[in-house]
Amino acid sequence: MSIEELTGQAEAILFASGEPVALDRIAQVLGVRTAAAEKMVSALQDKYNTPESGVHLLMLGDSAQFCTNPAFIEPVRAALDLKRNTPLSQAAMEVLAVVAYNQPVTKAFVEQVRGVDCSGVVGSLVQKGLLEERGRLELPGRPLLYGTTENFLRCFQLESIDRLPPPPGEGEQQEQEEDSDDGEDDGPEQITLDV
Amino acid sequence: MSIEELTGQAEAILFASGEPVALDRIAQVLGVRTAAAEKMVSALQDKYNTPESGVHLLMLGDSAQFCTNPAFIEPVRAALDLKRNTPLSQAAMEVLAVVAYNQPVTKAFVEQVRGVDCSGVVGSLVQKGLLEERGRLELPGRPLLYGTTENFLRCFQLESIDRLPPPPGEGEQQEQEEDSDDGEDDGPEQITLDV
Amino acid sequence: MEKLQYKLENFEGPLDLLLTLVAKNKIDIYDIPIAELLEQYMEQIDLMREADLDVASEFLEMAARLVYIKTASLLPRQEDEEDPRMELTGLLLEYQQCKAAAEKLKTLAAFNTVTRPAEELPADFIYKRIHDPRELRQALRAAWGKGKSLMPPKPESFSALVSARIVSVASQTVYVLRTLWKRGSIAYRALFAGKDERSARVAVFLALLELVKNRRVRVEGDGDLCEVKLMGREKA
Repeated sequence: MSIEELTGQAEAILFASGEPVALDRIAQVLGVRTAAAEKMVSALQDKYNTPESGVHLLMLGDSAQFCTNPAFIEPVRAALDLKRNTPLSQAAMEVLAVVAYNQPVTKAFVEQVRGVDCSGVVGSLVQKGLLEERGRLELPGRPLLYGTTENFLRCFQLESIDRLPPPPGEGEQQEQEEDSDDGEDDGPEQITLDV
Repeated sequence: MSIEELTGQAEAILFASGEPVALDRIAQVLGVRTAAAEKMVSALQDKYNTPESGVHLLMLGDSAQFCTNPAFIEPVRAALDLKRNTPLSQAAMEVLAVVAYNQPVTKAFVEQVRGVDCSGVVGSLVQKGLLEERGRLELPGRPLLYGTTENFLRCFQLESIDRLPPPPGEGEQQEQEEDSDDGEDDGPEQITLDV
Repeated sequence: MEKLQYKLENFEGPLDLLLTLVAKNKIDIYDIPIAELLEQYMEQIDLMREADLDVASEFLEMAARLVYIKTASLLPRQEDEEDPRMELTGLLLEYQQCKAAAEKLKTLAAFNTVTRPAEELPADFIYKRIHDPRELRQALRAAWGKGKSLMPPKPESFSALVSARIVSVASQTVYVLRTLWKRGSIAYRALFAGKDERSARVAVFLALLELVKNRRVRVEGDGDLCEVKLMGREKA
């Protein structure tokens, strides 16, 4: 099979799935090595990720996902009658931060750090697809472990969880105080983090 | 706004909506005439509708919709796990066996043998391509008759239905515990139910 | 110390309130004046109670904890014993980091992309696994005879107990057709002549319905004039 045809198949899989698809999975289905799948996805990224393209292809951890070009969010919202995403509450942000920097973690850990019950917030973050269950801790009571999702990476414009900014406390000195930009409406550019 | 950018916005809208989007709607959201939206969609069709593309843009009446290139449906199905290939349940296996050895039979016959309602199981075996309808019995209620399919023969590695292993009960005495050699094809005799 | 104008619900929890008090009073987090902090903390809690607000249990728990730390720090300590305030310091530092991390995340939050719902493709249900044909024989053996114990008893099995004969619909179908073949048509009531048992009458009636449904016979007229005719062989 030609590389063009294989790439077309990868494109079809990514498109039809809607969800992030692991490169491994694409490779397995197409009967190629993961490196080859990686190349195909990278070729697709070159094709899609232009400023005028309506569709972009994101890498989220080891998975790829099609989504709309961030520059065109307004017409898309208008056409689909989507409400602006209600910004996350302070509590939700704090829970996300604790999980993101320490995952996988139990709810008890999050509650210990924050000093308050977090069941409701954790539940709603799971429902929003920002957190997910990651098995259980082999301790009495076998508490559930939580981690961030690929959807979290997409919403926070991270290519992978390694790209989180360094945790506060470490490397605090390089960090400039200035930026109060809320990231929300500063347009299409993907924020690139230098880590 | 440039025509490229508008086209990108139309592309984003079409992509984000899983359903067909009316050209009118696109025109309205982008603030252009319907004719212009038509042109944009037509340009997108030129871009997408090639044999190697994983995604095609279809016109359905006055609406447009992205869909997977039908040529690539198989890898897409494989990737999305749309092949329902969970092994047969014990119940399904029993229904299949009763039909195989007594075909054509009515559902009522199978139910009489097994003593439980079989509608669900029979339906799912038909869907799996293991059983098929074989006309109706000329009795009041004209119940449907069922038999096994070609696909059934393939799944059970049988050259023909005559090659079914001899039913239990008959020739049980010659039969050693496990070595029921498949060569012994004493055939297709129907089991007669004494009820 | 300065009075705070905050409301309790503005705080994410007791740690948040404590951190605010620490910041407001420029307290050295590594050397917390526990008595002062406790006093201010309780003032806030009391304000809440005056306002008739439910004070979450976490706030009260923390109050108890502060009281304990205060008491413990009044007692003489061994040299290797830890300062009871250190645990509080640890909690506050950790929560401070959590808040800072949340601030960082906020700067990244975009929510400016939309994904696509998965395409609804018809599933391929065709079964493709390969089995040993002998599995069928085993399954048949398993299925066999299950029915005898589980199915409701057939009417025939009661025949010895029940005097009434069960008349099958099939037999009456034959009766109706045979009668009509001979005569072409018959008065509806005449069809039931000689059918004395209820079971027989019901069977004739059901047979008639079945035949009408299958367009083998037609029923015309009503009352005493009602007639049953064989279809496709009508007499004028």
